[in-house]
Amino acid sequence: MIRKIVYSIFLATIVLSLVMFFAAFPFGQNKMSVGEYYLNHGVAQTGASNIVTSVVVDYRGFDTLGEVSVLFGAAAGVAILFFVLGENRRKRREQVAPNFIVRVGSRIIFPFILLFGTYIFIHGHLTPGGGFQGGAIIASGFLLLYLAYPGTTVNRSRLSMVEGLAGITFIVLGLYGLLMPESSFLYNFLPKGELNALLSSGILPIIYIAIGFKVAAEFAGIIDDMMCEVICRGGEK
Amino acid sequence: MVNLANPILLIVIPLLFVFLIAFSSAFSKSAAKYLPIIAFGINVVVAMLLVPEVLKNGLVLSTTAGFKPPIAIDMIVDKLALFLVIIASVLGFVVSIYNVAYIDEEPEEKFYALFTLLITGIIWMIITGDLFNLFVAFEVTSIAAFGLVGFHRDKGSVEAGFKYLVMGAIGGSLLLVGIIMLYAATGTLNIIDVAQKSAELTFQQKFLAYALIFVGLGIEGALFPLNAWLPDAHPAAPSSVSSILSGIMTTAAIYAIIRITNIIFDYNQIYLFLMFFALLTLIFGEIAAYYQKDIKRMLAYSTIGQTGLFFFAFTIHSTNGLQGAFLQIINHSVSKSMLFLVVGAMIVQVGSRNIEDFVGLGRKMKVSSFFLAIGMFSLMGMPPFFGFWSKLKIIFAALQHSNALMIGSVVIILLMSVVEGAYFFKLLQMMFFGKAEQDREIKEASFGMLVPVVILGFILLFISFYPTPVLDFAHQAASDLMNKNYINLALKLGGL
Amino acid sequence: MNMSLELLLATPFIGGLLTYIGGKVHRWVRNLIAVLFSLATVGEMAMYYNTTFKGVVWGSLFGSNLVLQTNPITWLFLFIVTAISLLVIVFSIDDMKKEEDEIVLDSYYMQLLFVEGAMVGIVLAGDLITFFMFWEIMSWTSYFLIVHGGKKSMAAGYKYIIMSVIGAYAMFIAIAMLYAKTHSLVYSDVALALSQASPSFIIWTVVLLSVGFFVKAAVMPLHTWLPDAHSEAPSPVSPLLSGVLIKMGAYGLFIVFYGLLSVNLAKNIMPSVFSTPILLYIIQWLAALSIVLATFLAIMQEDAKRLLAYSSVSQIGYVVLGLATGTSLGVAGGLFHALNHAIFKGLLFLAVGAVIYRTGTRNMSELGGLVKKMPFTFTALLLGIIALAGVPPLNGFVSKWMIYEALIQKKEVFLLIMAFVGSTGAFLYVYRLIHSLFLGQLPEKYENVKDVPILMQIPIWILALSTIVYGIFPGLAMDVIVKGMKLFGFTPIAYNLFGFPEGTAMGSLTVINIAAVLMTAFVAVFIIFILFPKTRQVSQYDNYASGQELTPDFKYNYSFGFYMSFGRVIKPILSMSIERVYNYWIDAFKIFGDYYMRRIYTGNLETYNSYIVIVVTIAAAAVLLGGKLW
Amino acid sequence: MSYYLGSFLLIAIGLYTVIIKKNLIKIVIGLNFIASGVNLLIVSIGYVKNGTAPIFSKIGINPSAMVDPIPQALTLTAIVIDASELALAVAFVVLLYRHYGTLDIKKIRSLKW
Repeated sequence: MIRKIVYSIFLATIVLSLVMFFAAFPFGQNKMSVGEYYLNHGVAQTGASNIVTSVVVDYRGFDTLGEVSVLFGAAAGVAILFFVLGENRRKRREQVAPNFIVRVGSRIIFPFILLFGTYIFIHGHLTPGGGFQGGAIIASGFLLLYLAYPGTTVNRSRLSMVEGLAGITFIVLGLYGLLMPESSFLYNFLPKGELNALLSSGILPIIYIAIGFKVAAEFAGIIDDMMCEVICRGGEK
Repeated sequence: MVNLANPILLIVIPLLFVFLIAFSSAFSKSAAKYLPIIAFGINVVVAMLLVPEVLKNGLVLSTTAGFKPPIAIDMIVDKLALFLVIIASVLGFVVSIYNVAYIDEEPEEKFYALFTLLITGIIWMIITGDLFNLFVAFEVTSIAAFGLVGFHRDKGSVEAGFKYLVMGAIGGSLLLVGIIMLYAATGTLNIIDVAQKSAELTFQQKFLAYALIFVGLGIEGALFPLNAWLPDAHPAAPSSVSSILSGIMTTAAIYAIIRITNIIFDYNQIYLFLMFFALLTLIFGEIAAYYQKDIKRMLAYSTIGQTGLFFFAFTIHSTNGLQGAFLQIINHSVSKSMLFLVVGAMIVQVGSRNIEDFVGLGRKMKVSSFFLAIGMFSLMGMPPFFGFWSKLKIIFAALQHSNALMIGSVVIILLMSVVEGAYFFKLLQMMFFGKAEQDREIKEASFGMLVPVVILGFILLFISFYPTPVLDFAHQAASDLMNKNYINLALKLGGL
Repeated sequence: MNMSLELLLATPFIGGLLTYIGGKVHRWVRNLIAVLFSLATVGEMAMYYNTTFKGVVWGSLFGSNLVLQTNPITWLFLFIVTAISLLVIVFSIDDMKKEEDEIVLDSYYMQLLFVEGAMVGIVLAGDLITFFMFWEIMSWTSYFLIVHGGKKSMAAGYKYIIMSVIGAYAMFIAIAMLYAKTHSLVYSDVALALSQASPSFIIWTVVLLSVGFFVKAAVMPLHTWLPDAHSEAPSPVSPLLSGVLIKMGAYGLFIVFYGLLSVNLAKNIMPSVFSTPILLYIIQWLAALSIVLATFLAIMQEDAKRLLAYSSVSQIGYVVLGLATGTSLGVAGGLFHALNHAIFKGLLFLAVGAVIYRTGTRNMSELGGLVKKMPFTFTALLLGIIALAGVPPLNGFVSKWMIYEALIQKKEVFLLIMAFVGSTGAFLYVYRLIHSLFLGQLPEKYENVKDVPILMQIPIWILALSTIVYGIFPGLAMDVIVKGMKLFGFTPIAYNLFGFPEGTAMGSLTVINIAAVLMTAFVAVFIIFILFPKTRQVSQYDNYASGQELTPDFKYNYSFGFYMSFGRVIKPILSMSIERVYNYWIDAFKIFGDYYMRRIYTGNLETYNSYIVIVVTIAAAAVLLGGKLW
Repeated sequence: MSYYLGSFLLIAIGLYTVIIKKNLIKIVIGLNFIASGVNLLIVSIGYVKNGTAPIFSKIGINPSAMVDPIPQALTLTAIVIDASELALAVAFVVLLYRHYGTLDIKKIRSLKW
């Protein structure tokens, strides 16, 4: 009990000091300095109408590369932790589908989910959304599929191929920028096109598509691992 | 043509190989084994190509997305960063060779991908010039490390991995809060830009942000009392991973602290605050190492102690102190990585991590034990090994300020060095002069594991007997840092 | 000529490496290389007889030049180092044959040469960094020599290395303080800086440096490593440790007090007692305590090598006592005694080593009567103990006489008494040694013991002859010592080949006369002994005890608890063990460390997480309190 | 300001959970709390009074009326990172449960000292 009180006091101290700090920078105040530059020049420089996308993929595209790597690392980590030998994996085939409605429903919805996800990441530079969101939606489609048909397996080597290929695409696109006179990684070397058109803003959509594939493959992989963990090794100590 | 002396390649090439490993695993199992070697081989070459550039200009700045730094993320390699990048790349290269013979557990391709990612993240942390990018790099490193610590999936490694993950995740969040506070104050994320725009903030305001960043990075950097994950995680991980974690990852986090402190928070009070942590780290690391029965745990605690030592050298806040810190970093990185590799090879032979089981190994695994001894001597600071030069420099630098605080610290450092000697000699004499009770079937480590050890051993011996270039380079790097050349040159070259 | 100082330094190291490689070819190749290289070192050393080189720069580090130098004093120590090392290596060839594992032997010779090289480095050093570097190298290389298998030797070596490291780090602080002051650690620069420094600074530096030297020189109360280490080391190593290694501490003291800090300066900054600066006076007392207590301890030993080890503590006490007097005669006596001790203690350890080689034990109560079986060793050991006890005409006498004379001239009566007590005590333990090993009853199992092989006899005889040579011709050594001391600002003492001429304030001594008198008396007694035999020669077993006839399996003479009654008298002194104090502190440290470590690294994730929160809270509180937490 | 306070409280609750709670799942939830709090903090920093989303969906939108795009971009990245960490954490919890048969963190203490 004393522990709880003491730590509550500690946490209150931390919160109080944070409040004190942020009192100097009130909510709603315009704190932009670089942000302003993005708002003013973003459209001209990147051709993307969604400035957040131009920040995420272009100006701070390197962060996104890191983010992709983090996700990749997490997927690999989960795969390591939930590693199951080949013969155990076959247990999944014996699983029976739970419910007729789920089976039929998911079969109907699944293509639409895929389509929706694709839509999201293709239009990342125009509307809110992008590779991550789209990828996550596609992965949720796979989740649905797993729920309906626990026996289905994804071809893991094909998944990691997609993963790898998408990552390679991202990096190779970036590296191509080094060949440009600017000699800068992730330089947007394709024509910017017309604002608010689907085929605009150079490499941004391509990268977002690659990210979309990658994220979808990775999340699907994670879900697959977790399914396998539950089904193939359920109850095993 | 492409200019290969581009810092960004240091990150991008290994990252490309990470994805290549994932891609290739669909076709071939064995390709993954060798891809990291190629990746870090290229990295070593790029780092070497950077050396003349950095020496000429003092700093190489690389932009992304074709925009100047405050607008886009930049990568900066100055002497100090180059110093660490070379260490990281060489270690990555060498340990990748070791992995080929060492790793024999599934899923291999995931291991290699994560391993490559780990070192990529470390290099990323070192050369990034952007605060949020630092956070991302920090997370890349952490995530890779979490997965690798749990690689064996046994009781110990899973527990260690989870503890590390929780602490690392808290640390990452705190780091992010600190960065966001700076962003709120300045509206920018570039380190140098933040430094300039935050000049009008009071020390008090900055200090909270600093403390959060410090805690976040300090968790990774093994500063007491934030380092409790380390003695669990290092032994649990495969030895090749421990060698990277110990050798360069904690160092990279400490480097990030050094860099941020130096650029944004250059206040005397902060150095005092840090010195306190450095000494505590040193004391508790070394004392705890004394009691260990598990050899890798002992080395892990020793890493904490060494971290405290070079962090202390940094907090002396003088060119000499920094030079000492950098020398100690080199010493620790090379020696400790080598020790972990050797110990890994020995554990494979002995089948146990208990120190008692290492009795008489000096007569059975002669080459390995020889390099183990060299590494330990260097860590203890025994001449003529490199550790002696670095310890000499640190003590000399500390006593340049002859106040009671410094003299007390020096006494503590030397006492802890005695403790360090106590446990290293205990191990050494057990290995070389102890007699095993029953005769065991122990052979010398396999060739593939010996080669990396020998490479590192010769690097250590080389810099021990010919330290001048390293000393000079460290001195230049230190004076650059003290003179804030990083800021000045980046402003000039990068057009910030 | 400049190159060759570095060559002298490098020879043993190169030799060590080549020895190791040679061992891979054949063991005789290895032995030959080891002997040749140590011989080469002796030869190179001989070239520097009575020459002075100041400041041969061989490198630079952190803005301070690394310098090698030589002068007659260093030559004296070089002589000790290289000569004894050579003899030890020759002795080892046969003695170490019992070790089956060839690789152990390869590294043994390598380490022997490395220790030699390190000591050459210490002596040749012209600046404190070089000095300190080789000092540390000496510490760890000699550690590997001491630990040579077995639980006891491991414990001994461990204690040795830990104490050495502590001592070295005490020096390290002093050196760093000096570096901060001068940025150059060449002796002359340091001396210049010290002459302008504040008294407290000087005292601190000197004390810290002295602690390091005391550990190596085994001056009480920092001697505890020595008895264990010297007795547990392999027989050929003991002479190197006892004869040479501890002299490095004495050399260090000489350099500090007379090289860096001249006596006049010392007098100016601190009060004097008996016209000795207080610091030196304290050192004198420590040395005197070493002499007396170590002598008592040596008397009580049952282990031959342990006895000699304690004797080393007591003898090094004489060296330090002499060096700390600060007068020309005393310092010269101390230096000379360093040489003499190296000779006779080397001799004694080798002789005892020879006995161990043949019998396999060093427990004195198990030995006896070896005089008939090992006459050469017996004769050599007899010379050694005579020299150690300080009986003319052998070498121990002259140096002890000089130290006594110096004390008398300074009227330091108490110290003189203690020195005398030590000398008298020495008779007791050396008698015990020779009696238990060579006289009395020969145990049956040693019926077939022979004298040692020729290669082991040669070093013993060289040393035995040296005791006579330096005993009768002290001028040989005084030549070097006096020339060297002139460089350090001492008034030269008058000497000739046979001693010290009359008519100087130093007192006079002519060893040849004393020797002649003694020899005459000896011959006279011998003649009387032969001519007027009052005794009848009987067999050892033509005797009886408690009415029973003696058989060879019955031990009839004292060999265990030889000085038991004396031991009862000095028991209160012996029970005051400084080692217990150290152990107490070590235990306290261990308990403390264990206690706190278990409370910090609990294995509980909540605790770990709370540390993070606590640190953040401290920072937050600091901010709330206005950034003033410290 | 309430957004700020909300985010601070989320962080504090998360930290509290991590320190006090014994259940592994709750600890993981605590981590998520902290992460959400940080994300909320980031987004609320970028808010500008009466600002609109930084998307030029029509020509002629005034950029000065938009909110800061950077924090939103950062949040995007941070969310993905948090999600990754969470996935890994959950995987660890599953394995821990398999090894120790308990979810009580106090009982998972095979590594100490």
